[in-house]
Amino acid sequence: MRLAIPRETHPGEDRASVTPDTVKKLVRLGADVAIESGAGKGAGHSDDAFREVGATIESDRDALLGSGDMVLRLRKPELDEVAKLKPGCIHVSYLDPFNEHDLIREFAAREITAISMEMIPRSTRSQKMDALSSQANLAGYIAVMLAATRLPRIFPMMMTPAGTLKPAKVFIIGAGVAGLQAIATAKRLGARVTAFDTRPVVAEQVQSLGGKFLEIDLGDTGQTKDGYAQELTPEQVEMQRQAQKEVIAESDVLITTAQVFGRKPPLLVTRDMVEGMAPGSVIVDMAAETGGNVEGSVPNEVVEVNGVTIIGTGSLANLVARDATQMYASNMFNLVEDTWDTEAKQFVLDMENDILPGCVITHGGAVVHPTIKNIIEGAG
Amino acid sequence: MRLAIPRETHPGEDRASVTPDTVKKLVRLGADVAIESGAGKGAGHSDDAFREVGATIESDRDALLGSGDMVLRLRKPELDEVAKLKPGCIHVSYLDPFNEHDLIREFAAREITAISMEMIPRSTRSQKMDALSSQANLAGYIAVMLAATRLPRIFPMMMTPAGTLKPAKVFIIGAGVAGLQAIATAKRLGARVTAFDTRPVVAEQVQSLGGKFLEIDLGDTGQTKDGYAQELTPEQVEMQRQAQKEVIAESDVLITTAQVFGRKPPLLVTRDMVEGMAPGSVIVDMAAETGGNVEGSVPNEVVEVNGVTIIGTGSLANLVARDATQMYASNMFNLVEDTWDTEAKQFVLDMENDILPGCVITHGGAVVHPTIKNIIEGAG
Amino acid sequence: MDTSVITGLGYVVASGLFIFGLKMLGSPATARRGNMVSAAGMLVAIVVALMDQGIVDYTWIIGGMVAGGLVGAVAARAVAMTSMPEMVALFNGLGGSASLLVGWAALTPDAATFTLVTIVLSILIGGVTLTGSLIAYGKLSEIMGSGQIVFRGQQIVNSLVIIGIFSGAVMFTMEPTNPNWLYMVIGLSLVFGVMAVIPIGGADMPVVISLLNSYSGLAACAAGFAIDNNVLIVAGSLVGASGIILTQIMCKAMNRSLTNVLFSGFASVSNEVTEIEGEIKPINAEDAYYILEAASSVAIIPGYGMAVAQAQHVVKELSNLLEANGAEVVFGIHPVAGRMPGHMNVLLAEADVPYDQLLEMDEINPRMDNVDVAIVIGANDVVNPAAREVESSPIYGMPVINVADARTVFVLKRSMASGFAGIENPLFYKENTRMLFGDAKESLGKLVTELSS
Amino acid sequence: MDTSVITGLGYVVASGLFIFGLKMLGSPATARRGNMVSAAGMLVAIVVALMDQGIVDYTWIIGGMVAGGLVGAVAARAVAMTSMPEMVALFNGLGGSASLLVGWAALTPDAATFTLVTIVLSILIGGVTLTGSLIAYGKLSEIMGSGQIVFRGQQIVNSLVIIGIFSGAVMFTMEPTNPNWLYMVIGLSLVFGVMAVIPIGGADMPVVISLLNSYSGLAACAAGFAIDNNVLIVAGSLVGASGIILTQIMCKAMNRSLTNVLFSGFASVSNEVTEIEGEIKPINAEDAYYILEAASSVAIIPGYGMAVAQAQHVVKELSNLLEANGAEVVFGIHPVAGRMPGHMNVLLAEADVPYDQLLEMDEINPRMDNVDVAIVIGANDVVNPAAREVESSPIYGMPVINVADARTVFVLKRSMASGFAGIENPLFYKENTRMLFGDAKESLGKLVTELSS
Amino acid sequence: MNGAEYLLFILMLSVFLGFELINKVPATLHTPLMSGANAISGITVVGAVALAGNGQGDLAQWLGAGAVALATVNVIGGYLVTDRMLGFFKKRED
Amino acid sequence: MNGAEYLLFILMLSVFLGFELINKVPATLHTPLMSGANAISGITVVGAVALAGNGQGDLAQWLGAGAVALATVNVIGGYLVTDRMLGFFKKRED
Ligand SMILES: NC(=O)c1ccc[n+]([C@@H]2O[C@H](COP(=O)([O-])OP(=O)(O)OC[C@H]3O[C@@H](n4cnc5c(N)ncnc54)[C@H](OP(=O)(O)O)[C@@H]3O)[C@@H](O)[C@H]2O)c1
Ligand SMILES: NC(=O)c1ccc[n+]([C@@H]2O[C@H](COP(=O)([O-])OP(=O)(O)OC[C@H]3O[C@@H](n4cnc5c(N)ncnc54)[C@H](OP(=O)(O)O)[C@@H]3O)[C@@H](O)[C@H]2O)c1
Ligand SMILES: NC(=O)c1ccc[n+]([C@@H]2O[C@H](COP(=O)([O-])OP(=O)(O)OC[C@H]3O[C@@H](n4cnc5c(N)ncnc54)[C@H](O)[C@@H]3O)[C@@H](O)[C@H]2O)c1
Ligand SMILES: NC(=O)c1ccc[n+]([C@@H]2O[C@H](COP(=O)([O-])OP(=O)(O)OC[C@H]3O[C@@H](n4cnc5c(N)ncnc54)[C@H](O)[C@@H]3O)[C@@H](O)[C@H]2O)c1
Repeated sequence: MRLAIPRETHPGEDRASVTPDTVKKLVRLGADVAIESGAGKGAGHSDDAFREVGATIESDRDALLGSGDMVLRLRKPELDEVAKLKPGCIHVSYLDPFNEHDLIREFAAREITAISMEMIPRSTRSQKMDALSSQANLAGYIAVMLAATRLPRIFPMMMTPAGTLKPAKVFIIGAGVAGLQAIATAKRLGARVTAFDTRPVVAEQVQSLGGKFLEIDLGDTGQTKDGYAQELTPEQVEMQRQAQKEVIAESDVLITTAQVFGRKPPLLVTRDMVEGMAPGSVIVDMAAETGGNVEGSVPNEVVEVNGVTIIGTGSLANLVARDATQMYASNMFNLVEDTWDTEAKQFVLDMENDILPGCVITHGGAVVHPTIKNIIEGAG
Repeated sequence: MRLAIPRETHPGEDRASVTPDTVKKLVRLGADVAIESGAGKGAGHSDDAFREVGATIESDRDALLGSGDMVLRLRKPELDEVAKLKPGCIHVSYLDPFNEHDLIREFAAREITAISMEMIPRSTRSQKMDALSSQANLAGYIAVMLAATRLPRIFPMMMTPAGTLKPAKVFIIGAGVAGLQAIATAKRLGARVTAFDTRPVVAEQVQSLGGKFLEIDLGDTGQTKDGYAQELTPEQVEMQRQAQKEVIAESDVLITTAQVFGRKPPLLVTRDMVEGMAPGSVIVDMAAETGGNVEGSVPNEVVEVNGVTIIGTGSLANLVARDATQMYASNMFNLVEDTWDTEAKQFVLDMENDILPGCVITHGGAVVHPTIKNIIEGAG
Repeated sequence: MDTSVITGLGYVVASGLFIFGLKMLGSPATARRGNMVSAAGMLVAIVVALMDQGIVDYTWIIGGMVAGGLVGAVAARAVAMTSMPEMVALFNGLGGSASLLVGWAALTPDAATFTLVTIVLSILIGGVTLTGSLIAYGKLSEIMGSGQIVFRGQQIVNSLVIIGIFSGAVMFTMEPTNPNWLYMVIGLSLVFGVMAVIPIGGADMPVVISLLNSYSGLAACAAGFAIDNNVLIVAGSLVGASGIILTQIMCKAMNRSLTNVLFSGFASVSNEVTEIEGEIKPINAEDAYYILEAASSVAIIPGYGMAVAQAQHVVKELSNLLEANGAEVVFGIHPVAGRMPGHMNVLLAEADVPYDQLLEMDEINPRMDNVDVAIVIGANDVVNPAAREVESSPIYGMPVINVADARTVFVLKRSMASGFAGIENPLFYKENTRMLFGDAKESLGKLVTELSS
Repeated sequence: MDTSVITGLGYVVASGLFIFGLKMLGSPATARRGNMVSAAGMLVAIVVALMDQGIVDYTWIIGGMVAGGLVGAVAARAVAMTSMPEMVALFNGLGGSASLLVGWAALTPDAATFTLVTIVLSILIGGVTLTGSLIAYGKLSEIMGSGQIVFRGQQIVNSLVIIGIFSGAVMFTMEPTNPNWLYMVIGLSLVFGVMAVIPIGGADMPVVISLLNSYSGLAACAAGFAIDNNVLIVAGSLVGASGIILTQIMCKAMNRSLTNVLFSGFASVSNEVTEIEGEIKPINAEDAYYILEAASSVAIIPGYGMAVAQAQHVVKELSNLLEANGAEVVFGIHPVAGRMPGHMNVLLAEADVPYDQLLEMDEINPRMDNVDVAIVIGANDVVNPAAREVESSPIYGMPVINVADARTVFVLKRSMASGFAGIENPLFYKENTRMLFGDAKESLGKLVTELSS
Repeated sequence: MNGAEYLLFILMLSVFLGFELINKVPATLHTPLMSGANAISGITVVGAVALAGNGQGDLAQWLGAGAVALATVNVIGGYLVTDRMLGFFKKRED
Repeated sequence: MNGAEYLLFILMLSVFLGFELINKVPATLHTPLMSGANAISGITVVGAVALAGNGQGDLAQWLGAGAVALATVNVIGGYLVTDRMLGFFKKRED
């Protein structure tokens, strides 16, 4: 079975979907791995490094795409690239299936089996392939670094001959994977950390990292079976805003990570709340790319509102591309290996399995994932 | 006695030499404090905040400079500004007296008493006024933040479902005030930290922060009575380079802080050593402004050599301007208060004191500091 | 001062030395000197005894002592280090037989009932000690097979022996002049010693020896009552009491109850007790301490519960103490332990656990066989053997840390509640698992206290 | 069974209950029940005693018991919490007097010498206990001044009294029928009790009461020998032994030696001992433990040495244990402690010391007066009082943490070496400073072990 | 061996035991412990009872009766005071 | 009170004391402790000596002589073996 790994073409993207380490393991499984020249460059892996572990390097991208029985990549493909894929092949990448309806339809039309990395279920067993988690984790760390670099103060407390510097106050909204890592990192640096999340189970998790949990009574909230948050009612969002207002005003750093799976993230920090912060404070809006938790945040840009710096993040994990690549590549490998048939040297699309049915979007010419199917058909 | 505080005019300088807090205390001592409008802006203090605690705000800079019996500032003045000062007044700021001979001569010529903050002795009692320490301390912290943000990896170890990320290796050359804080900060973030310094007493200090000390036998090194390092012989520098080569090649982050008081810092990391590092590695050269420990570093700029990022720092403490201002302002206040006569409401230039003789450069029309006098006279 | 006062004082001194000696034996630093102090006590006691005015003829005494001393010294010197336990068993048996003989010799026609009772006791206990110790010796030195010897009807035989001993003893106190009752008691005691020890397996012999040691103390004590000698009573009851406690401690260290040790042999033949598989076995900190204390290789497996309890610092402390106690300690970090990637890393780094001590799952699993104690601290899903064993489990196929391969597993959690995945954990029901219930920080705190005192 | 057997067994049971009771009194969780167990033992002993066949007339017994019981109950209920110590002293004196009376009553014309000796002892110890306790009561309840009462020639008077007691006692044993010797011993014992306690200051009274309590036990023990009663001996010697040890412990907690407590009064009048000012007083971990254990407010002052020893984790642990023991613990951070700004902050944050517990120098100095123990951990320059006291010192005028204002100061360092500034530190020579030499981590480890066991 | 020597034995054992029991008691319990031990020292009442009840109206009986009264004060008062102290102690703990 | 009761007292005290002494001994010392206690149980030799020396040539003397020999083996052997064990132990510690 031939695995094709094209170079990521998205501007600024440094990550890749393989490392020499994982390619070596794939080759050991019996796969025939072809990699586009330069695919590993951004993450610090040369073509030679891949060649050494048994991959073939291909410089003709179209030929590569057309030859792979299975294509492993990170970003979703351009719409026109789908046509270049070998019909019937398996294509694994982020897909954003809730929004990219055309792309999904195209996959179905070309009879390509599209696996969406966003849709990997959140079960204990599937964690090893869960790229959302692995990347969010790194993003949480780097978000704190960005904030620390921008803040005109230091995070830790210091009692020095020139007076005592108080520890910075960091407030984190949304304590999922990224939020928890942000809490841990800010704590490590010595900040006083407070966090909030709508899912009640999170309080304990925040405390387990030494953070303080802000108690807000929003009435009925909760989480889905995959551990994602339920969307709040507009009243609840308003309640939350009011309750957070004071904490935000007192904070030096605010990091927002609130997401609702499959929907636009809630707008939790309004302009007046931003203005309520002291000049020099820093906000990192980790939901900026999909709509933003903070009013006025711009994805991939740093803006200043009333002396407050708002960092609207795009793909933060890309800032630590080497580690991010290592993790994403492991996720890929684990996915391939999980149902790999060593005798036949083939990936088996086992739809009885506990993971694949959740993340295979199109197969055999049709959209097979029920939720996505509903949405796309609903959207007409 | 009138204390005049002009705005810092150096481009990009956000720090100031007072905060509302220290002004309040100065006023309580009986001083008449005049501040140039906008002096606190970069550090987040408005004119109003100063007015509230009893200072007068002056918008005419020249009038302000001409009226102060004592001028407190951070950066050295432009040469032409010395003429605007009230003759016989006391001027406190960084002065770089080893290099700024014209400036010193001008001070002497105008009969101004110039106090150099660089020359505050390194005694236990004088630590509260020691601005070199207070600013270096913050610089050490922020240097690590810069490196962490630039490195395409994370600092801490993480054992995750997508594999284990090894902790980053950080090597710090020069474990003075800045170096030690850098060690502490990198350790906090979870990195493996190694450090080297020529002063033998430092080994214990490095270990006291959980870092590893690299043992290199350079023969006779040592330190001055003020705790500064002695300059190495060219042979010793070569020995040091060779011994560090391997550690540098293995490190993800290299931070250099080596300084020799009153001299150009030693060049410790040559171009081939930089090239020996893995692409993606980061170097922070904290000595860049005075000449650099690293070949190819450019002050205030980030350059890339062979995939290695070299951050040539200028005034790093400026990046955390608010805290840096708080500390510098405390240093100023402590200096003023130390020999303040509350009855006469005057600063007393007590040359019998254990601190002032070390840092007063010019007085009564002459260069009084022996070392500086020698240098300037020597330089003709 | 007449000799009787000297004798009395001498015995008091000797007893004091025994007490001191035992106390010193309890601490490694003083143990060896403690043994000498105790030996000095013995010397004092013997010298005082030799001054007894009732002694008119030293021949037999000296003969006996020289012979016994020589045998003892030679045996003690010659024995190989590895055979010391059986040598102790042998010595112990001889001590028991001495009590038997003394009790017997103390028999006078005009003895009071109380004295007769004590004579019977010293003979009975001495006899059981003698043969029991000999069997233990045989099993340990592999002169006889070390397996459990059981046969059908064993319990009936035993019951008969016990009834026989009891009636013989009663008859003897009533008719002390009829030697047959005495012989009957002696004989049956010897038989009973054999019967009691043969069904016990060789591995449990140290516990048996410790118990018999306690008996030989009691025998000496009984002999003391019989001949009205204080020093025998004090020394004998000290040995008796400390022996019993030591036996308990050893049982705990072996993770068995004393009844279980003594009667497991019967159980397997009578088939009356069916092994209830999958029973929860709670343990308290003190008992856990005894096991940990004896462990030379410990693996710590932290999970989300350690984070919730914020127990990282005390975990580190425990690991330091275990290392100070000579154990090798490693941490096994499962990749999904906790609630965020690297959760355990942050906390353990905070507590200063060196990176080298952290092993990934793949590194620790092959070593688990050699681990004496695996301490699972607030982990659940990541040590769930269902992932290997139960095909229907939602986590089937996920690699987990195989703690059950360790000799003993401690699980520290607050209840039987399930973890994140919400599934039952068969680990908690395994034969070698002990549940230490309570908040992890508190439980660990108790262990630390035990270990550091 | 005849009553004598019941009596014997009853006494054994009662003694056992006393032992259990005392053991339980040693742990906060069981103390109250322990007291009841001990009371139950007393009940058993009294009931058994009342069954004695020698008793022919219960009138006086019942009269005495009712009267005594009423007085005791009323006094115990009425006394204010704060006056309990003096009440204990009073009770103790009465117990001593009872032993005196029993010893006296046990006197029969045909008594053996041994009995006579024990009679004299019970009278002597009982008498000293009686008057000593009364004086202690008087001092504590402020019926008399609580100061040390000393006068010239006191030692001569004391010597005479002792010689008198001794000769009286000897004469008595030789001439038991002459009551004058007896009266002489009684009278002089009472005098001696007074003489022994008056020179001791009110603050040391708790130690004295504890000692007298031990004496009253010994008096009971002596009375037991006199009337040949085991339970008196066992209970009396238990009280005697535990009292002595308790006295030692209390002395340590007060940082005094027993001799110092008992004879310091004499010393000050005889002027023989001159106070050597500025002496280094080392202390070991165990003694430090006793002081810490009794402290209710502790300030920890870390310095560079804590960092060198990497002792931050064990410092945190110590602070936890002290808090668990009911003490309030704060950290005083001097701005230049360590070798870089914020050095202590990094380390203490790593060890999870909450920010609120860290006090700046200006916050902690005013509170230092109320601190029981200030623990200086590897700090030197930053606690150097020369900065306040010695004008010529290079650090004169620098604000330092005024640890010497605390009641007791422990300095943990390895040697007498100076710190960064290279100057001598007079703190180490202060009256209330104790040097705990050794690596800070190790020293703290020992303290933690002591505190957690 | 005579009675006195038995008694010596008992004394020695009791002293050892007393030592082992009291060896490590927390400071908070010092006072109640002292008070509790003091109550035990009222054991003299047991000896006094026999004397007070000898029915001979002699000096010994009078002395014995006095001893009974005094020792009873010690016993009853001692246990009650100890109990009160420990009661306070308990409350503080909660 | 008769002798037996004294002895009961002694027994009780010894048992308590034995308990307090052994209560917390580290596992490494279990075997030497057992062995050392075993040596003490050879104390029977003291009782046997009196019997073996009664000089009457009766059964008691014979039994006593046997008991002396056996108990002496226990005493001498026991102390020596214990000492050897502790010696090894010491060496391992270093
Ligand atoms: N690592 C990640 O990135 C991540 C993210 C999300 C989810 N997860 C999931 O989380 C799970 C992690 O497994 P795990 O074994 O670490 O944890 P777990 O399976 O959730 O079990 C934790 C156990 O700790 C016990 N516990 C909680 N608080 C305690 C306390 N104070 N003292 C003592 N015990 C306490 C609980 O039992 P009691 O209540 O009886 O005490 C619970 O059974 C996996 O299922 C994983 O998939 C992981
Ligand atoms: N904070 C800063 O930024 C900074 C920077 C540079 C210099 N300084 C100077 O450093 C000093 C700081 O004062 P300080 O009181 O913290 O420290 P210090 O005066 O230097 O004293 C530290 C003491 O710790 C003891 N010590 C060292 N290792 C130890 C160990 N392992 N265990 C126990 N004790 C140990 C040493 O005594 P033994 O050898 O007898 O054990 C020493 O006397 C000041 O003079 C300050 O001016 C501070
Ligand atoms: N089983 C597994 O192994 C596994 C793996 C990864 C994640 N998870 C679970 O999934 C959860 C969510 O993961 P995620 O980080 O990808 O979530 P996410 O990125 O979808 O959302 C981030 C966080 O924002 C929170 N949020 C949503 N609305 C909010 C609001 N109005 N205010 C504040 N917070 C709000 C969510 O609760 C979530 O914690 C994790 O916490 C974890 O428990 C489980
Ligand atoms: N007494 C006080 O209170 C006080 C206050 C501040 C600093 N100090 C002392 O002064 C020392 C120096 O302070 P600094 O940070 O301002 O020094 P610095 O900025 O002059 O130099 C930085 C470090 O570089 C080191 N260095 C010089 N040449 C080197 C080489 N070839 N290789 C490696 N390292 C080299 C120096 O030893 C020094 O540690 C401090 O460490 C401290 O001990 C004392």
